[in-house]
Amino acid sequence: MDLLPQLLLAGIVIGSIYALAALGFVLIYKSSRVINFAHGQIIATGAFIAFALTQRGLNFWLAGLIAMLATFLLGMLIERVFLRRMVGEPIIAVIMVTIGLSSVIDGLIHLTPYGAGSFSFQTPAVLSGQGIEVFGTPLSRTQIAGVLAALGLLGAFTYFFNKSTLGITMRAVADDQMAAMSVGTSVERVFALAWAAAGLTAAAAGVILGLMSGLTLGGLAGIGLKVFPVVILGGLDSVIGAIVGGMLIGILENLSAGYLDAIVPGGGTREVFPFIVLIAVLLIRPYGLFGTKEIERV
Amino acid sequence: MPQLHVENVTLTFGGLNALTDVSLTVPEGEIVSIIGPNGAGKTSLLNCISGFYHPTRGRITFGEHDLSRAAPNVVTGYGIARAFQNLELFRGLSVVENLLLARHTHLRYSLLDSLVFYGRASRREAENRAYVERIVDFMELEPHRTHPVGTLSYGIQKRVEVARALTLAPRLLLLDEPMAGMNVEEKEDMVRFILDIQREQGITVVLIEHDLGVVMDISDRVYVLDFGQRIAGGTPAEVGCDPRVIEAYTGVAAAEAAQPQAVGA
Amino acid sequence: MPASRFTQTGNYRTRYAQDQTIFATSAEQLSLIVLVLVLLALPLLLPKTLLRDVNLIMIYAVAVIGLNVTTGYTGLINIGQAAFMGVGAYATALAATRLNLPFFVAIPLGGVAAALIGTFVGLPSLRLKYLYLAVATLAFQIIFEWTVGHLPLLQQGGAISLPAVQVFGIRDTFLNHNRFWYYLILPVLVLMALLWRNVLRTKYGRALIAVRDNDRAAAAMGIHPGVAKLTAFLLGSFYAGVAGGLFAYFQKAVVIEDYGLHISVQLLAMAIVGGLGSLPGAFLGPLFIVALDRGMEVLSQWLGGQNLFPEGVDVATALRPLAFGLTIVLFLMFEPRGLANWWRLSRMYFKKWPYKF
Amino acid sequence: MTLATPQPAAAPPVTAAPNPADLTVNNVEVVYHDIIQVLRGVSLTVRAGSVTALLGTNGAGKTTTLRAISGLLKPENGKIREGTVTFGGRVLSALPGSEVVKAGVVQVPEGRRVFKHLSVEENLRAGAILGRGDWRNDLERIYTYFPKLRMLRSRQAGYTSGGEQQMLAIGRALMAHPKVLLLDEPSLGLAPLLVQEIFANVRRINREEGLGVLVVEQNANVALRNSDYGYVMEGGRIVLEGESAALASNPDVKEFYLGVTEHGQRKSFRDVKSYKRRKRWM
Amino acid sequence: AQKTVTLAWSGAITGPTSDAGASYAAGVEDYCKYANAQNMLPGVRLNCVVRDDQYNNANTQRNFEDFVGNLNTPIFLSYSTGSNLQLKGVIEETKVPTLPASYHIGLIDAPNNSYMFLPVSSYSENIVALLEYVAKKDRGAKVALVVNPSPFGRDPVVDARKAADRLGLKIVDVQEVGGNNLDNAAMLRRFESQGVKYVINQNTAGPVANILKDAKRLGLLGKMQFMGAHYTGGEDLTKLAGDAAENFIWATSYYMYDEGDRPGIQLVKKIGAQYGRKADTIRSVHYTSGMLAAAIAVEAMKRAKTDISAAGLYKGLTSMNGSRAFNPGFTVGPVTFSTKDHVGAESLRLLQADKTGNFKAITGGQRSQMFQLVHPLR
Ligand SMILES: Nc1ncnc2c1ncn2[C@@H]1O[C@H](COP(=O)(O)OP(=O)(O)OP(=O)(O)O)[C@@H](O)[C@H]1O
Ligand SMILES: Nc1ncnc2c1ncn2[C@@H]1O[C@H](COP(=O)(O)OP(=O)(O)OP(=O)(O)O)[C@@H](O)[C@H]1O
Ligand SMILES: CC(C)C[C@H](N)C(=O)O
Ligand SMILES: [Mg+2]
Ligand SMILES: [Mg+2]
Repeated sequence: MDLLPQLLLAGIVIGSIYALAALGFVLIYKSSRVINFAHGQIIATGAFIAFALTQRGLNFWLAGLIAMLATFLLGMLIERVFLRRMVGEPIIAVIMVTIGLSSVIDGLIHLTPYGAGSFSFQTPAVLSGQGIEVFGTPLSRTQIAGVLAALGLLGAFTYFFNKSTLGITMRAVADDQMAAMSVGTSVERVFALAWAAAGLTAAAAGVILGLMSGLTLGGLAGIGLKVFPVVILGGLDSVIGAIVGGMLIGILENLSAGYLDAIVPGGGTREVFPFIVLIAVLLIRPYGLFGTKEIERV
Repeated sequence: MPQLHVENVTLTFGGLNALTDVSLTVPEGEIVSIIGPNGAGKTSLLNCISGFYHPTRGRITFGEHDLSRAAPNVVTGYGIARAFQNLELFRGLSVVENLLLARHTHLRYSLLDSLVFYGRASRREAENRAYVERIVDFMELEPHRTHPVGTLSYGIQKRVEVARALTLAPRLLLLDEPMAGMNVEEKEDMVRFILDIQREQGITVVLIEHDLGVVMDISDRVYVLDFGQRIAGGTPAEVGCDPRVIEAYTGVAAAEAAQPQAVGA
Repeated sequence: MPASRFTQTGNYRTRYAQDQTIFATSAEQLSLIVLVLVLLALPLLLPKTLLRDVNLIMIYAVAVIGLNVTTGYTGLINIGQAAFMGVGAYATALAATRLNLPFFVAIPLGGVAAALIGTFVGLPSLRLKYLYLAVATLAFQIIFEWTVGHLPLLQQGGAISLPAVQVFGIRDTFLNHNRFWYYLILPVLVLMALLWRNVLRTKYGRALIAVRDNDRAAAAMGIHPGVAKLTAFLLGSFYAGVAGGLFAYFQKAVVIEDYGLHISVQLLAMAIVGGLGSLPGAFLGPLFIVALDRGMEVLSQWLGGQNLFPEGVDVATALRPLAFGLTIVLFLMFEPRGLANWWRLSRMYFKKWPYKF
Repeated sequence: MTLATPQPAAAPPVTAAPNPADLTVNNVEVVYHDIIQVLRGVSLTVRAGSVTALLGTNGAGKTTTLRAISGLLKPENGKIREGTVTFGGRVLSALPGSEVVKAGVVQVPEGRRVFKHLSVEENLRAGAILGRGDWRNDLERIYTYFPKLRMLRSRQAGYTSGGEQQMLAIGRALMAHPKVLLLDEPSLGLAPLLVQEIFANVRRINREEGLGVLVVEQNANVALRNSDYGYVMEGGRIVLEGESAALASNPDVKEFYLGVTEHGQRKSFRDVKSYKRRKRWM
Repeated sequence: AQKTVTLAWSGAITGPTSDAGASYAAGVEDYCKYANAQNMLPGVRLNCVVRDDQYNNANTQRNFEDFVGNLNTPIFLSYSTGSNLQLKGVIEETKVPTLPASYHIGLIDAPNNSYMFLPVSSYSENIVALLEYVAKKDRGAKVALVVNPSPFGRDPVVDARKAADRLGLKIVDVQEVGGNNLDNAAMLRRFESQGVKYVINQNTAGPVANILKDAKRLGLLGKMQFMGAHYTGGEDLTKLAGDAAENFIWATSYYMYDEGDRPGIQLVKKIGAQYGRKADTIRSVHYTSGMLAAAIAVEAMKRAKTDISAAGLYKGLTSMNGSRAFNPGFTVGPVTFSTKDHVGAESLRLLQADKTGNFKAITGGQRSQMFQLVHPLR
């Protein structure tokens, strides 16, 4: 069996999860230039809410939906309570607030029975059946569902940002908050919306991740960091970039695991190889593959 | 003698020609103005001279230095200073700190001196400070000395721009619309500064300005750009009557524009 | 003749050199002397575990000054400062164990090694900006950890023990460890802080700030932005390297976990909470974060012992990250310019003292 | 007309029974960072459907006045400490910026501030966030005022020229269907022809849509020619006001804002021999 | 008058590996309290301290200094590989016997190894025992090692290679897989193409679970046998991997929760219930491990009698052999220590997960013969 197509396929599967996780990052960055280091924790929150609901006997899909709604509200709440005051403050202070928030959410999850230990979803019947085989690689239904959900959400947001007035306004806010206010945009509301939408996608990512690799706080929250190279590679403010960046990182990881690890003693090259490629790409395209170039005219 | 020569400069941005085959000369000690409609390429030309853009074709020289490929900090080292059109100040720093920064190339001591500080670095810094305060006095910025530049009004910020360029002690000063956003009285002040700079310190000045009154009054020579091309050049009187200039730029003859207009509803 | 030797109010400065002084009035000089005395006596006053925290704070302060150089003053976000510390620590360990160099050579050597690598890592800053640069430092952090894990020379991240140090016939033992190192770390910290303070008063320091605020304008001032950024990386990682060397000796062995990403994040938290781009902030930040952590530990221990909460709700465990995060968040929400701003305000107050306005 | 203090009585249209459709600024004081006082009791009126000019030296507080009206002080750490702004029977001074826009007052900021990374058309659409009317029709409306923008519709706004950006900024503000437009130095950095064109357009929109305009200007010449009423500001106070034509013939305005001598001659900049003591009204 | 003696543990209750650490801490704490309640040490009241170091070595050192320097703890219950490696020198200097939760063989290797005692068999011994099992079933088989990217994970590689050589097995690949690897298809496919039949893991449960799930999806579970050392298996694994854990073979010295007939497990259940622990915590093998460490410490104190000091406990510990071996019943064999022998319960069993995720013993308790050859101690 040929290794290459399998590696590519596996890369795409995992990459679309990265992309979905990255989407929330991009949403927030696109409207407020804030890097949200608590994103992984919001993903975990979404996953655990869904899990807790299924534990109480709720249907998996319903639980997922409620979890998305909950993180939607959570995102809004975070913006409202913590970030609204930070408008206009140095961006690095705002970023640090999100790092603080990640700690807070960690603590809150520790107040529930899910802080320590590991759990896994009862896979719903539709997803547990026989998967399909592509290029001789079996893909589970969970994986297929993950890819589809990721692409669907990503597509919807691409359309939103390019075609709807609200989407355009969100980009405008990122460009120049004061000017956006001058035409009547409620910057606060835009931020709240961005955070809420990010929360929603986070829960989706969390549930899919939970299905695929189980639920531990560390594992789910850790994805927040993984997503950083993805968005940088794709370009921080680009939804398309998140997709392409996610896929590329996924593929690079798999290629290095498939080929490089065989050569490098000890292996584990997947941890570093994507970063090396990433730096190389950035040196040629300093704003990532699809990121908007800062307009600098003197 | 350092003269600025711009020879057949063309500048393209992905298909769009910002400058096409522009040539001009700035003799030492003169005030040379560049005028032209918005988007004509005036700022782009300054960018080429000061190293922020590099001409796609053509050559720019200043005395024996070739500027065509030089980086901005190198150009500054040759004695060319610039005040920006869209305010490129260090917004978080005070007026004095902004000016101190302009002395960078004039301060000669090593990183090691700097770590030790006492001795050479300390002496140089004190002298430096005295120099900067003289400029503050000259440009009448005393009331704003310690204010963060970002909080100053637009007009004052423009003045700080000019002051900072002057602090570089250049041989050639490039001023990009230094009088934008000023009323007549303030423009008169700025004109005084420019004339003093030129006459007393012998600094050559290149001025971009939309107020034709000012341009016609104080320039030794005027060049006109339109759509990236030089359409006229010469003494103010010659240029002011050039029909192409009138059509492209003022809509009325410059000589007329220089006259007060009948004011009324 | 000054109007008063103890307050600034009413004293006019007649020479620009006077503006360069750090400690202007007798009151400030006096408080400096008192401070020095207190600092020298501190190990005799503090219980041992607290002294250990003080040492830790001081080592982190050295690293945080360095982080402030790159991130605070030059605006180059650096999420790999712990890795630079690690470079210093490993270089120091190798120098001490393989080359048998004494600590006062090995530690600066660690600084130099980190500075070299730091400058190399800084190279992308010539092209990358802002968060895109941040990822280069993150990449370095990850590559560093990976590389150490693959190098037998470095025990693949396992422990490299450092030899016990001896100064003036006094040996570093378990019992005097914290005092011993206190008197070594303190002068290093003071020296490093002074050096940076000096740089800040001169063109090299200003150039960094200029590049942060507006690198195009900086270029127009004749500053080479690239050189300035690399200088920042060089200095910043030198400080990290020295901190790493100190940390290696202080911890007695170099282990990779001490230089992981979470430490980089913690250093960043210290720098920001202290106040980016401020020297007092570089002391206050580590002090605050370490003290907070200790406070939370005590509190969660206490709460854990109270059996106040139902089984399954692990309050003691939750409390630490919760309170830690919340404090940082609230702090930044209400004082985004960091602790240094409080410091500045109180100094201003004393400058004008006894007048209010 | 004499100087020294504003003379309300001298301007009958303003003192006439206040029209609720007027925008009135009433004795407003503004401080930045809680300590820097910039406006020291500013009162002015923008009559419905008229163009009003606000002149003044650098740092006088013109921009601050506009911010106080449009609710954009907060992002700059500024506060209205005293006084009110009312429009259409509503007190604007307590509202956040977005509500002020809803009430029908829109500011075109100093230095244009277009959304650099958005296309020209996207800039206009961002102006339609309040959803008044169909944005498609509004686009057409703007394009008829500024045909140049139609040509540039897909160009990134950051790469358009100064004049184009100014048109765009005005067009963007018009997308919100304002009743009063606040313009901050629209002529800034524009070539003479364009200044004429912009003002002609402002006049036209003012006429066709009955739009009230408050324009801050340094180019007093153009401003007074294209306005109905004018104010002069110094050091955070209104020091002079009157019908535009009358203002233009005021000797001080002539000297300091229009640059003409007593004899109606434009004096040459080259002849400004010594520094002038700036005229103060305070 | 009662004497108060501090029994102190420092480990990760939060932070990395806290899933294991939290249960371990609970085990230590509960046993300590139980010892007080039972008055196991007449005239002595134990001051039970479990302190979170968040898997941060600087914190561990600080805790150590506090425990030993201020609280006069006579024995140190510790946790992670890294912190113990770092502390070896200080432990040697202070002569405080130490019982880590990390069963890293390097801890009891020279130098500075006089006071380190592993409560149970080392990771390396676990792995070698697994190799012996493979060799017995399938001589000449190809084996891959998958280890955690840390000293903890890399520790057994050298011994495993030596053992494989002697056992006639081929280690065709050694790979590092950490916690944030979400997809192992590439690695598994490569193993497949290399003809690997056995995959032996030295890791924590999370990464192993991910590997198992990928293997199941790729249909490799029947073709490859997955196995692992102490920290790979147990409840954690089945919880994470679900049915993909089926047939996983696990090497450990501990008894399982299901083996209710064992006195040690009965004690675990009793104490767990007494102190109101969650079912999950009690089921966890780490809870048992924590108890074992505390039990050994208490036993050493008992044997030290009036001399409850580091030196006394060292004597107490090293007296645990022969007829005086200590057998609290948590492990398959008794805990034996001497000045030469620093591994407590050396005996271990291999267990295999059934359909429901319960691990059932497939061997009896035994030592690995080969391990003593490839890694002679002292
Ligand atoms: N970095 C750039 N990328 C793309 N186009 C550019 C860039 N810089 C300038 N341009 C284009 O070049 C042309 C000339 O611009 P420039 O700023 O030189 O005009 P100008 O004469 O200074 O106008 P103004 O009087 O409005 O300042 C414009 O069409 C502008 O959009
Ligand atoms: N954000 C701010 N913080 C502090 N002071 C400010 C701030 N904005 C403006 N000021 C101060 O308020 C005063 C008035 O500024 P304003 O911008 O309103 O002047 P202006 O009349 O618009 O001047 P210009 O014609 O130069 O634009 C100035 O002294 C300025 O320094
Ligand atoms: C839970 C542990 C003690 C194992 C751990 N991963 C270690 O550092 O060795
Ligand atoms: Mg220009
Ligand atoms: Mg203004």
